[in-house]
Amino acid sequence: MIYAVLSGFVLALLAPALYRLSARWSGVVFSVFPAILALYFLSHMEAVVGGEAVRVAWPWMPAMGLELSFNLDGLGLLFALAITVVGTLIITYAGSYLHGHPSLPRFYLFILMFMASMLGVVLSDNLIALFIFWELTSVTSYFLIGFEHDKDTARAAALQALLVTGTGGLALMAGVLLMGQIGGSFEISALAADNAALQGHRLYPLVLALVLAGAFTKSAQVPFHFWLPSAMEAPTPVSAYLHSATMVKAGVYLLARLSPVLGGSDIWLYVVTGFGAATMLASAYQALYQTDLKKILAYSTVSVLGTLTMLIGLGDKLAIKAAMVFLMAHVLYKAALFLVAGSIDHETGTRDIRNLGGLRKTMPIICAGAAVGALSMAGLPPFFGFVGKEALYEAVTHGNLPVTVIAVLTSMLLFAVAWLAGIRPFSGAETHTPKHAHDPPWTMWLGPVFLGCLSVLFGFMPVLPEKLLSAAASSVLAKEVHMHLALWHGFNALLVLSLVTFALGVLVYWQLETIKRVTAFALPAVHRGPSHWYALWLRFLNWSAVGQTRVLQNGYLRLYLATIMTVTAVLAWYTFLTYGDVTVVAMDWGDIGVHEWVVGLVALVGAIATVRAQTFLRAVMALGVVGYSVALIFVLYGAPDLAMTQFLIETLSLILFVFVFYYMPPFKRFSRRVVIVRHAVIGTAVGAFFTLLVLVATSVQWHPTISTYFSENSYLMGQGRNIVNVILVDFRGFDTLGEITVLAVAGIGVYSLIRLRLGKGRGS
Amino acid sequence: MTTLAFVLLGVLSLGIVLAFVRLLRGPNIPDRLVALDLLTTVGVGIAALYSIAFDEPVYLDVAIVLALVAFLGTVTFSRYIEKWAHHGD
Amino acid sequence: MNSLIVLPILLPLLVGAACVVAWRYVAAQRILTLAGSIVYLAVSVVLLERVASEGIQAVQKGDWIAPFGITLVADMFSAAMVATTGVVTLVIVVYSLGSMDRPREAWGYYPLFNILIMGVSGAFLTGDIFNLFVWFEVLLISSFVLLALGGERAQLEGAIKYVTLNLVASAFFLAAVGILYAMAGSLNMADLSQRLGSAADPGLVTTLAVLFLVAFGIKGAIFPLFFWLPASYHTPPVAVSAIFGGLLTKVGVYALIRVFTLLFLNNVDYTHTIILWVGAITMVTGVLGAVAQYEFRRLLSFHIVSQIGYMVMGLGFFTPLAMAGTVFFIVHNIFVKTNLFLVSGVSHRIHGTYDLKKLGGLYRAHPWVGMLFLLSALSLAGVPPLSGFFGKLVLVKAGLGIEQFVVVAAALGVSLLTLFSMTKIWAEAFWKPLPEGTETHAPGAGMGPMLGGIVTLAVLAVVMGVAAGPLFVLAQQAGEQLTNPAPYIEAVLRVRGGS
Amino acid sequence: MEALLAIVIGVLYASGVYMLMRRSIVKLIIGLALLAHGASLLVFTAAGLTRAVPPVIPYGEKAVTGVADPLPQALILTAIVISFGVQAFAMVLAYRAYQTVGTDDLDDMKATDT
Amino acid sequence: MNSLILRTASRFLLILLFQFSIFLLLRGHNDPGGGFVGGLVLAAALTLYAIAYDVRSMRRFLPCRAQTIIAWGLLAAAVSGVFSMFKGQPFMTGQWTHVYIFGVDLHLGTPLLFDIGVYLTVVGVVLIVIISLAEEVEEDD
Amino acid sequence: MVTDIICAAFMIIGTAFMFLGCVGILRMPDLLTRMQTATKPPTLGVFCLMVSAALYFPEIGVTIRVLAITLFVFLTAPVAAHMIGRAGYQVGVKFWKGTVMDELKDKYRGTSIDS
Amino acid sequence: MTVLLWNIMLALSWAALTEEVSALNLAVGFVIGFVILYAVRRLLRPSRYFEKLWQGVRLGALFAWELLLANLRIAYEVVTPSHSMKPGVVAIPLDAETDAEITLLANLITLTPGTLSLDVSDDRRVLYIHAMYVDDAEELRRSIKDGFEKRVMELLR
Ligand code: NA
Ligand code: NA
Repeated sequence: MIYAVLSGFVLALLAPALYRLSARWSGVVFSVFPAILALYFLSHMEAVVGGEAVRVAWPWMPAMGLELSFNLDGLGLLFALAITVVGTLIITYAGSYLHGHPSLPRFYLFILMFMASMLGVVLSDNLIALFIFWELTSVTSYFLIGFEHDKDTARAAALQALLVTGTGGLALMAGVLLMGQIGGSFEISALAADNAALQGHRLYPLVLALVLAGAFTKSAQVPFHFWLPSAMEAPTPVSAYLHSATMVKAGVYLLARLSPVLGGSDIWLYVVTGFGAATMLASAYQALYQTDLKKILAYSTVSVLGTLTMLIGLGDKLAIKAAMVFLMAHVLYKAALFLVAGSIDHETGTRDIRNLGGLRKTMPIICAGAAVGALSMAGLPPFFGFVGKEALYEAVTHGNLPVTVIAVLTSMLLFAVAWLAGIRPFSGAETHTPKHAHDPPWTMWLGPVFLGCLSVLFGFMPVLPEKLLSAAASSVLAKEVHMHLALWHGFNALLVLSLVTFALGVLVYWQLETIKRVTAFALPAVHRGPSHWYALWLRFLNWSAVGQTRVLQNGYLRLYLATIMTVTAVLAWYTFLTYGDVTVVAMDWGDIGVHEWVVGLVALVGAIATVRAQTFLRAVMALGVVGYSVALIFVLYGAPDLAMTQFLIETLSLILFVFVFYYMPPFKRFSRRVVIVRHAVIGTAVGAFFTLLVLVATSVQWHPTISTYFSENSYLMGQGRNIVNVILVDFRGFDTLGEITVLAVAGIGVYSLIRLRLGKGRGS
Repeated sequence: MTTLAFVLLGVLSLGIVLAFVRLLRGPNIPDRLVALDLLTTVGVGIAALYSIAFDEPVYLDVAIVLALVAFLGTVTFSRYIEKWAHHGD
Repeated sequence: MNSLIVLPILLPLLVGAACVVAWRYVAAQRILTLAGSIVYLAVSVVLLERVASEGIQAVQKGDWIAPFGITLVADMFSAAMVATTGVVTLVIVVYSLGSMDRPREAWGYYPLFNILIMGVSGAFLTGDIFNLFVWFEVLLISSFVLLALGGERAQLEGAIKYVTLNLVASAFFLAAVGILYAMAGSLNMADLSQRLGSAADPGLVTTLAVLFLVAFGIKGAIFPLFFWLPASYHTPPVAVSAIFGGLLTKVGVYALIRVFTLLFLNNVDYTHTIILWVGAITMVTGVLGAVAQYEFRRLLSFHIVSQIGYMVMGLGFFTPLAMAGTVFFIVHNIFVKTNLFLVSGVSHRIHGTYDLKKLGGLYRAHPWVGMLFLLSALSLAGVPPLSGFFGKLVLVKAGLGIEQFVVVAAALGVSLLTLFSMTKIWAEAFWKPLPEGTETHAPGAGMGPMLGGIVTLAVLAVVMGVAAGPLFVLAQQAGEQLTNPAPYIEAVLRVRGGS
Repeated sequence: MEALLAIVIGVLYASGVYMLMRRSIVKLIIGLALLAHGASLLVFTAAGLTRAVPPVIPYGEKAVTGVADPLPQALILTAIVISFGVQAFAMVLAYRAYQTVGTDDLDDMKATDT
Repeated sequence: MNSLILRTASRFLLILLFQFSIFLLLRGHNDPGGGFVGGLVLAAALTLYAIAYDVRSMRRFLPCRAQTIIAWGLLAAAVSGVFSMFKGQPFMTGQWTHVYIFGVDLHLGTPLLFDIGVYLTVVGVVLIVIISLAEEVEEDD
Repeated sequence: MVTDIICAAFMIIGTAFMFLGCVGILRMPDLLTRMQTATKPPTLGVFCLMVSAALYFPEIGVTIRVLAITLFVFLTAPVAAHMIGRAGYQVGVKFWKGTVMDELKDKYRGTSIDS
Repeated sequence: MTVLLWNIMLALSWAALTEEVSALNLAVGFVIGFVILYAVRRLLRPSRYFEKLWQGVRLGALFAWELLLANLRIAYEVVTPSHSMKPGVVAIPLDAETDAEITLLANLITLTPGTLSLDVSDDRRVLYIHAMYVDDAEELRRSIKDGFEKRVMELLR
């Protein structure tokens, strides 16, 4: 199974090369791969349905608890089949839809990679591995959404999707790590087996919030749902794949997968159900206002995702069963409808429903597929969508009234939306479209037709998917469940509810404009709101980034220095005053000889004179005095080598100063008085700290120094009497080696800097 | 002898102060230069006295170096003061 | 054995000096440097293997016993840094062969480069605090010259800030070493670790620690001391930018980690808390800086700051896991950051600009360059399964482990913004159609070596992800060593030189 | 003497820091020089002062005690030479910047930041 | 504009100081002095000469380019440490030997070679800096 | 004993000359007169102090060094003075009001510099 | 010059013989050696060593005398509150020709307090000096030409 998942990545990397071999029929060729995978997963059906989970593992980063462990159970199989089957159809479709597109090879690369990642998500038992694949789906979808990257809107939509799902992903990462940390394992099966530790932990709410943030953003729950409609910038096969069957379902999958681990608590119930309910209604309502075929479908998808979330939030047996059925129904019809939308776009050149009509004559096959999809979506019998809706109603009526009301309202709206998207473009009179439409090649109708057939088949014979869905529900509930699905439940309250729904739905479709007008007041809140926040947030981000950078990285060296020095002074003084001990300082003024006073004071006055010098030469001379005084101090305290070096170096420095600044302009007084005072204060604060430090250091000696060793061994082992020199060339000759290297580089640097002028030459 | 050297060291220190005052007061660059030169010469003297005071002849080596650099510094400054003067033309 | 630890320092010196001898013969300098960097890589890998299998290696320079002579120590952290240096060096040398302009080659590029590597290796390997100062100066002066070499206006302006602020840091560093010696009486870091541990006034040690923090903080470019970095790193030729951005800044971080895991452990609650929060602020300000940029290399430069924040944050967490993550993250970051700069050089080669607004269309015209960029960019942003993800994963886990939620949240936010700015580069330079008026040059000769370097590092970003398991075992070893100085001290103080 | 020198060191650091923050690039370099003086004097003073007894083993003896601490001297020597090299380079850098930019005002050298 | 007096003196001083610098170099291991100081003295003397005459005249004294002097200095210093590695001792372990030339017992060791390396480097560096800068200034005379 | 006395005498005389130079530089009214007092007595002072040191340390090494220093100082001091004087003259440093004559005026016209 | 070497060798031998290596003893050895060499001068090749050394000593003596005298005068000038000097710049025509002659002369003049060599004319014919006591410029010129210049040219020719 590892190979099954990972082979997708390998194939993806080979895709551009393979493309060259297959060119014309590339879609068909590449679709063989998911088809094989679908067969592979089907072959495990029996075992999985029989309650055996297939499990393999490869240690990736054992120290972090990261294993590439795959677990094929009912839920995984359901999703894996959805991914591979729809994937097969989509790739076949894309080969024609994108035929001749220059980036087609890279399309295969990303879509295959996406598919493999998606498989990874739904099959991983290890939370970190799951997260890795999760992130990969976000990233690959970025490239798929931005596939038409010459368009600004495509790039923006791709970024939006990435940022929203990426944010959630990071939350999920934290959540996953906390789960592992608290639960003691990163294996979901292990965590599910012992969820009490996790749910009883004080950080449980945090964990839940983080995980839900991940799931909700990915599955486009209100208020994070805005990215999904924007993502319709993607080419249709991408939308069909990502936004019906796969990517957006990942969030739902995660909730389902983790409900044995995190679910069952009150917070779970209220939060998940609440978000789901809000999402299903709000986005179904938003869908009404759309005119772009794909956007209509997108909002309806969001609505379904909300429904699924809500069901998982309810979390009881009926709800989970309903979720599984509803999920399957949605995969079947939504992928079909997207493909239909793509075909319409491809054939007519527009997706605006206001410009579309009467296509049943020119595109009969597509029309058939669309009709089946739409009717299934509307929840009409005998399609599988009806079974799904029945299951939904059964679950919510066992729940509570508000949920029931919301479910009915949503279904009603979706009924109208389904009509809008799947029936209206084909009905009525033919309209004028940019391109003259006719049925596309078989590769492009295969998908809708195949999926439509499944909708019909499963609708008539719900027993077919029954076992698989039971197994999936069992995985979610972490206990064996069996469900019995039927098209006809008899005449009961649920059927009444369905009939009411249809009636209301017809009413809505009929009075669509009126309803839109009447309820338009609510639109900004749900529609403009979140995406507006996103835009605002981006603008704020940019504004704060630019502002911060302008303030911090302002280009003024003296401000940098002032900042650094202030930080140094404040931090150092604070630390010393807090932790240090000023009583260790012993100042002895009595032992200073006259000559010592003089040398010290000359150095001191020299430094001040340097600062106060009005001309360059004066400053340099005063600096020289400081340097010579330092050398004299070396003389006074037994450092002849040092003194000699200091005298020589100081003089050479002065010479260099004179050489270099020969042509420099005279000193100018640039700074205002207040600035001067400020800088003087900063300087004094730093200087005073060093004074303090020296006083402390001269008063404190924790351990004897190592230098006795040098005095004792300089002659005997170092073969020299001048200990300083023996240290320089032998004991610590390594320092000296580095030091002469510095000198050498400085010399070469000066040479090259003076001679090599690649700029525009002398500016002055 | 050491005591004497110490006393004289004090005297020379006072001399340093005087020369230093000239260095600070100028008024012209050559004046300061003379003061700097004098300071280093006094430094040579201090090195000599110091080596006597502490019975440590190594400071005489320092004196040589000091004499060398004093000369070098003075010459350089003078040369550039002249250059400066001519450059101004 | 003992020659093994010295070679990473000695070899570049010899090659560098030989290059100066061969001043006029650029071809000879190229060959020397290339050969030198190959040998360096081999040596560094052998050293890493040795450290992994035999534990911490130490050698006494000049056979003077510790703590009196200078000790060279290779623990896992050092060895990993040296090996990383080996890889990056070879890559940059190859890249330089294709990209460096002739005048700079003729005016000392190769000697300077070699000496820079010498300084970096010295800093990684030395076990002596003053010797560390010396190596810092070696790498600083080489970097000064490399930065300014060519003398273009932007280079000079950037170099002034770089030089000034780094020299200030050096002055602080030197003062701190002097005070340390005055109070503790030693320079050997292992010895100092023991001496400071039993210091009579821990408060003074803390004060000293803060001084080191400032000194290395400036060199490592942490908030609010980082100004020199974004001001200068985008000004020299791209190979230089790459080695600076990839490798050089990490030396400051290395030093920070070294002293704050070995020397200053007496007031961890205070010092490491400062470090932690400084790290957090650094990564946030750095990434915000990047968000504001529209110039390829400036953007990358600000990201350096941000990622240094990540590393410093790891030090602030200061658990074995965090340190392991930090080491892993640093190595990853060196590869990836270097590579991003190298890619920027390719785009510059093609369109003659680093301005993202003027760039465009690279993905369509050069899809392979795009893919190579992506591997590094996504790795930088911490996208799995590339190297950066694992560094981030470990650090975040470590942070959550000690419940530093705010800092972790900041870290995660930063990684999002990193992704944001990487996609900005991607969208602007690669996806967006080429704007009118931007010229396009034939990449010409030299593109081969350039791409060769980039491919190598991109592959490494993948390999570090795929092989994260075994590599992380090494990082864990480093993390253990960094949080428990005893083996280090023992290796240094027990070992007599000789073989 | 340590007390006096501590103050001298403080003044050197203070004036160095002050000079670094001037707008003239020349003053900047002078500031670096002052800072370097401060640092070497600091290392020298902090380690403790011994009057006039240089760390040289007299002829005829094999070891010596009571001399000035040789190690800080070696360190300072190294540091002095290093800072000479670095400063020489910094000076030339400043000079070239002045030449290229046409002014010694650092406020005119911020094109690389913003 | 050059001073005759200075020129004459500097010629004389150059010889004197060259000798003095070698003296400082060789005795540095036992008395104050050594490679740094010696190198700096020679460099100072050459600088003096360059100021008294001009850089071009000073360069005549150099056997090769200044950067070559630097490079050989570095190499000498580095190589002095390598000898011990062939004996299996750590880098820069001092090797000492007695050499008898003309009946004089010379106590030679790798630290001396190291110091010579230092000497050469220092001389080379100061010279290259002085040459670069002085020529830059002289250009404008 | 005799050596000691001579040594002390030289020491005192040398210091006196040096100090004289220091007083002179402060007291003299213009550059050239300051130089007259500031360059020569101290040179003589160095000489005396060196003699004193040579007498104090009865070692050939010290003697040689003393000779070297003396030679060096006597060679360089006048050159340095000459250089400063010339520079001062060329940059047009003002003469003391009591100056009686200037026969060098024709060679240079003094250029005033900012000091 | 060989004779000078001989003389130095003799001085060193003297120091070795007397087992006292000090400045004073070396000077004594030098004088003794000089006497010996002077005595055996016929055995040596013709040399102007003795003449030159004599001239050198005379120049040295003259210089020392002038030095002392002038220093005292300056000391007086410095310690007394009023200025009695009459400074001025005087041109001195040169007979000295070579670099060494001119330099030595100029340096001797400078070392002597009260006078300071300022510059040499471009044609090397005139030496400009600053003097502190220019009572009579001609007198000053004459004293220098008859004093230092004559002795210097004697010694160096
Ligand atoms: Na102390
Ligand atoms: Na050293």
